[in-house]
Amino acid sequence: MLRQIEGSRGVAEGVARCRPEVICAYPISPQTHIVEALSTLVRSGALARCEFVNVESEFAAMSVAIGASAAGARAYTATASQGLLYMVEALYNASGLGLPIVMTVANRAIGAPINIWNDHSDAMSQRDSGWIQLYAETNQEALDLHIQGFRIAEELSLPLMVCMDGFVLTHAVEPVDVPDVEQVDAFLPPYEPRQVLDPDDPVSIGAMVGPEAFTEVRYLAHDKQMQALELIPAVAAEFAAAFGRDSGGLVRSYRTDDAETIVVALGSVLGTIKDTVDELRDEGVRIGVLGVTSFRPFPLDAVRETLAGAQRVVVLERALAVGVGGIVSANVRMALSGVSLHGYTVVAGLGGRPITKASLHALFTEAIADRLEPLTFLDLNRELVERELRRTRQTRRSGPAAENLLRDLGAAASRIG
Amino acid sequence: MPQQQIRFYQTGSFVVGNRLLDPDQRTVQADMRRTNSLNSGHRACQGCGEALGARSALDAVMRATGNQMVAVNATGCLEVFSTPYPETSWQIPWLHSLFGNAPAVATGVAAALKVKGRTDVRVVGQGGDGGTVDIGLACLSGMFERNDDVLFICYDNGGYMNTGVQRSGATPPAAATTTTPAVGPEPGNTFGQGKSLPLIAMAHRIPYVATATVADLRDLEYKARRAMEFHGARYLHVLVPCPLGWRTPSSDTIRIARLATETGVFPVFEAEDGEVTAVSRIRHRRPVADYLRPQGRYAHLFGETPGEDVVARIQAEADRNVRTFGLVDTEVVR
Amino acid sequence: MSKATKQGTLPFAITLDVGSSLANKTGSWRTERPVYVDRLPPCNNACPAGENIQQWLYKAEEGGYERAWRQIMEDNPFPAVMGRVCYRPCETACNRAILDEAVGINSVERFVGDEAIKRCWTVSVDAAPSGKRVLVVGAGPSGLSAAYHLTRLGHQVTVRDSASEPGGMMRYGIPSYRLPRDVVDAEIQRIVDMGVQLELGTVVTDISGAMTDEGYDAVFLAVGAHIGRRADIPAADSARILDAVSLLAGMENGEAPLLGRRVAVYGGGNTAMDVARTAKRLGATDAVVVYRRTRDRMPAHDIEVREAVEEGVRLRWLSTIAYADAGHITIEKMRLDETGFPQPTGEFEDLDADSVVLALGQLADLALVQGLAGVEVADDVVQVGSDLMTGHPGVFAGGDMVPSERTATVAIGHGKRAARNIDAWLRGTRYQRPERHELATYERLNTWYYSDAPATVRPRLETARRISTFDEVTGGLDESTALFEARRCLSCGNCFDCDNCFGVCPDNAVIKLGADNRYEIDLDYCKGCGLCAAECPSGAIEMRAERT
Amino acid sequence: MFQVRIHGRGGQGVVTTAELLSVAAFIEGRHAQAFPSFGSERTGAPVVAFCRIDDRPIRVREPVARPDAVIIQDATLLHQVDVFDGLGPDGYLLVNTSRSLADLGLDAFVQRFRRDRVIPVAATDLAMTHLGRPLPGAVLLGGFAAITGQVLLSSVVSAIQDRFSGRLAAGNVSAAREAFDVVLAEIGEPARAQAD
Repeated sequence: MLRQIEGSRGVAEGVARCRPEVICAYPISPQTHIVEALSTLVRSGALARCEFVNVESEFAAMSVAIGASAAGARAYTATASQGLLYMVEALYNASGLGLPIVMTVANRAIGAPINIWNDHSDAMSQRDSGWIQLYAETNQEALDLHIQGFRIAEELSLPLMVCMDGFVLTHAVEPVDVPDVEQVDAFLPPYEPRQVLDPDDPVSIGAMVGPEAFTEVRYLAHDKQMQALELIPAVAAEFAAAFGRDSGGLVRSYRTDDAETIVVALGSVLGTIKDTVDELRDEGVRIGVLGVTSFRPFPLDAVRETLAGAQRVVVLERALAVGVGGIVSANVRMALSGVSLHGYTVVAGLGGRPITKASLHALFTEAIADRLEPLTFLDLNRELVERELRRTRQTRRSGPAAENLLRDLGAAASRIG
Repeated sequence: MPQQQIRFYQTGSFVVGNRLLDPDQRTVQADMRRTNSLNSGHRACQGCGEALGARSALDAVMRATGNQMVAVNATGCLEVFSTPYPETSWQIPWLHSLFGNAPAVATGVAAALKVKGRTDVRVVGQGGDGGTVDIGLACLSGMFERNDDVLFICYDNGGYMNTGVQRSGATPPAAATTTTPAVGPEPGNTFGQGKSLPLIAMAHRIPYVATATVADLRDLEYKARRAMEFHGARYLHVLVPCPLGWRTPSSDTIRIARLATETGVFPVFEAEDGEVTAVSRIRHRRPVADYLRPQGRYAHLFGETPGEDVVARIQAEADRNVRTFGLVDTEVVR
Repeated sequence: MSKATKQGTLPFAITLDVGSSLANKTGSWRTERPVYVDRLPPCNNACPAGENIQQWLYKAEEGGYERAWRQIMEDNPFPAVMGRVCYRPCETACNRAILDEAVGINSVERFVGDEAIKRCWTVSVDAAPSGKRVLVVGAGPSGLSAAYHLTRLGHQVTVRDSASEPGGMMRYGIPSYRLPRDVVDAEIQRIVDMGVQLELGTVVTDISGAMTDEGYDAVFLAVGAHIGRRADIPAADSARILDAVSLLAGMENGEAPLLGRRVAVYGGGNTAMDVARTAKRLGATDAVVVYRRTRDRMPAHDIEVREAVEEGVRLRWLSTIAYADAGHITIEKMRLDETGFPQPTGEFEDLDADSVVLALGQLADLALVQGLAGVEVADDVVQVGSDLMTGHPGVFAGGDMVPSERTATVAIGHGKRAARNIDAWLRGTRYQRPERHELATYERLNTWYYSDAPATVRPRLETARRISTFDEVTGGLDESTALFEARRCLSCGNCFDCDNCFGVCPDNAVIKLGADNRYEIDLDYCKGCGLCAAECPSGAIEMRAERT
Repeated sequence: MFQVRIHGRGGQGVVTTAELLSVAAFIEGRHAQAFPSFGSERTGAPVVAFCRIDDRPIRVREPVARPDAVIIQDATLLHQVDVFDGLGPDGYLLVNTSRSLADLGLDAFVQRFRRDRVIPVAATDLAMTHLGRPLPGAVLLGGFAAITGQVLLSSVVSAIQDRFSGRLAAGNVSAAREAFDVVLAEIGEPARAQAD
């Protein structure tokens, strides 16, 4: 049923229809509305046969999910930002043990300075954790990816995170088609664990593995993600057939067929980019956009296929690999090894800075004219950083940069954004 | 004339039972068909107290639950020596996740079993003192506070022995470890206020908290069995001497544990809903020096420049235990 | 190894199939191995009758009193008697005495012995008849013990005794308040019922004759020592002086001696105590034991002295009787010189005494060996070898008439020893004493595991009733107290299936064999930590270095 | 596409107002997107929420910088935040106040807008009358329906009933209705043909 609801609520409804048996909840913005909604769904009985555990930390949340999953239960949790980092050790453990936990990450920046707003620094930092990472463009897709996510995770015995932009999506009220329980039941079979803690058939899970077999174990983990490259599109196709919607898959391209310039991006910003692309197309510019849904596994072939024909690629990232620049770009370059084209990395929307059509319009125009720096920070307040840099050059103890900047910004800091 | 039911043994404190008891009164460890939850071939050191404590506790739990149990293990010696690929010594469904999260993982298992209607299957979490009183404390406290249906067992050997004997929050005052020289009156550990996890557990008002040692396996078994009679969060703190870290002969493991109780250094008791309900009285009270002297980790207290003052402080701690828990009827040190 | 279980193929390496570490034989870590040993318990070691005390206690503590009794009967046919009159060297040696109090072995033995009498348990003779005949001279504890064992060994035994009743000193030397006669009768009757020929009121004079004319293949002499040693005390004709042995024997024959109201007993042995206590029972208002040394040097056993004093017997140390007259005696005070020998002081004192009883020891009547070829007599006793054979082939001797401590228990021990040696001699071999185990010392025990359990005190007759009658002074244990007492045994040096080693092994490397078959070390996995040995309560496990 | 920006203070239901508006549009089968100014504003702090209404799916995710309408739930914000920022000369301005714009000293500011599109509504008063609680949001939407014609009053009403229940729903509905009438009276005739 099509409903006008908040993204978090939509995701909660979708997750509930997947019948998770154990949900671990710990509050952190902007994820909190999701577990709040799930809590009411459990209370109301809409989500029956589910243990809702209020844990004391994200580390515990993931740990509880690990235990539940190993005991054969379908486990779900949600987090963001610092919370994701706080559970990192457990993240690697869950994937190492091959436990198909599904987790929502309401993408948010990482401090210091503490910042509750959206970017992809949190999820990007876990790109090598062994988890499958799927990025949602809309709230509809966020919901759909959870349903597909459980299928994929459980078929491969791999944990999977659905990344959705914090606030931008989680707090946005827009139309979401919430599928019927029957539909989801037909699409998602009950969890059949590959291994389970069972007194009638005991096994030891989580052995210590030495040099003699560790490489093999890691290779097998990699191989699973390679299998995911096949499975993700297959599941997406099946989903489309069953639900009549295109969601998920590895990548999704928009007006790229004859495009000379192709923008690569992840998540909710794709919508704004598409509008901008349309504007530029109206001006006769041959530009398109490639949305990467599956960042892990990274679809090298699919990306190469789409980009190979273009003259230039602009990778727009909501994260920064400090000291080198792009994270997604590095992967895109890998996909393009041997292909010669202009490549630009644009770091945009850090810590919730809005990515506006106006800025994008200007940015792409620059790119098309190849006047862009290889690494560009969208809407960077040059004056501000110059001033700070000058300050630091002058006095050794120039005080905390963040506060200085705020002082310089003055009232602007309290402005909407 | 009270009938001496058990030959030889101090009533209630004999090790494992014997032919003179009715079979149903005999301990699990006396049973030829005992389950050996932790079987032979593990790689624990000679005379390992933890291996002994773990098998005894889990065998008792298996007996109490008709083998319907699952164990979750924190990282540490027990985990490393029991499950190096390609072999495991466990006979039970067993899961190792991380160093600091065993209680939470156990909660997860319990939640899964509950939702699946398998409440007949009981969950035991276990770890060393590092995984319990230090890095695992937050998860443990959360598990307690939610009163999840988990029995958590801490095998306390007073340090990070797996990594080569470093100081932990459970390392007793003046004990030497490889990291204490920097902090304590060289080379021993500092005197803090101590960190009694049993008391911390009791502060959570959980249904059952108990302490035990490998010097009295029957008592340990009893407490493991008793714990399984409760639902909700339960905690069992077991003193398990470590020949490596305590620098004692491998054959002294039990003797040293016994001395820990007979000196009052380690009070053995039970508590329900946060209140002490039973204590194991000291049979022949001994001065703490009798417990300290045989241990290499306290050697510096008995060298050319003996640390009488330090020993006196430790004695004072023991005396406090004796008073707090009423460990002896009469205040005479034999 | 990840193998297919019900769960399907397990994830490689991360997940393992249970119990697989059995493939890892940790026995290779071992530098020492535990070995189960048996050691000689101090009680067994100390028992003059050679009883396997620990073994019969082990049976008794399960409530298997008949099995316990049969165990005793292997070595000693007089449990009920011994349970009353033995001086308990076993309890003196008992390791438990160091822990709290010695195990009341004697009291349990008496309980078991009395049970046997009450339930009429008997001993069967299983050995095939040897066709050999043995003559035993003397129906005392030694002679009857020898007769009993020889019978069980298949020989035909005749016992001759000059007295009208059998039992020797058990009847004629020990007052009935210490050893009721029905007990003596019962245990002797049991021996007779086994086929022993008893010829009483028969004085044996010609040993070699008995062998040649009567065709005995061997003889065991055990005539005891029944002649009271005299000391010539200067005395007036009117002075009344008796000797202890005949006095006590007379009691048995129903002749109450005339002792008067004040009786002085001269001597410091058990007999002196017996006489003094008997005098009390015969109505003496004052019974004084006069002894020339101090109490600690008294040959009398402590309990005897204690009970005597309780009953009002007075003791005079460092005194000798210098002169005896009617109604009073003169005593000279003594002092001990540096060698501990009493020296006269020249100080005298008078003491009222209607009679003086001499209890200065006994002598054996050795008339029957006079002229018996090869038999050597020295210090008033017959000399024998370690096999108790005299210089005359086939003639053995034991009990009070040979050099040794003169107690019934020793005598019974001699009887057994003699029987074994006679049996060997009859069969033309030599009896080989079995190898003795190393002694189980207290240090080897891990006493933590033993209960704090003080000894059971046997009920005793209150003094008033004691001194007025000849009722038995010390009562027996009831079943529960006997069981308790038996269970106080520490089983020094021998495994008692306590399961300690089985339980404390961190490597499950102790195999329990079950059904009292003890244990065995699984050398595949034993790492040699030594916990089993350290925690064995009875010290029955020993660590031995692996061969390098 | 019609874009709305709503100003208010934390606790006044600004976000809810935006959501209700989007739901009203959704009920009419149109596409709508509502979202707050993402932040951690606490009760009393100035907050902003946005709503977009369109006949095509809305893909853009940027904040509304050039609103077609601005709703001010709390007049005290007028002198603290640049509430008119980006509002074009044809823009609508709905101010929650019981006083006149003159009294509010806004005349100078609102010169550049069309008089008939700048409407003060005593939403809080109405809320107090009908609801007994100072929640002007839903009420203002009644006025918004009247002045902009972007959504029908009936849609606003169902959005309210969809979100609230019982007294709260009833109160809000009647208050919204009254606000709708008040504004209609103010501007004379409905801005949009009432044929549909």
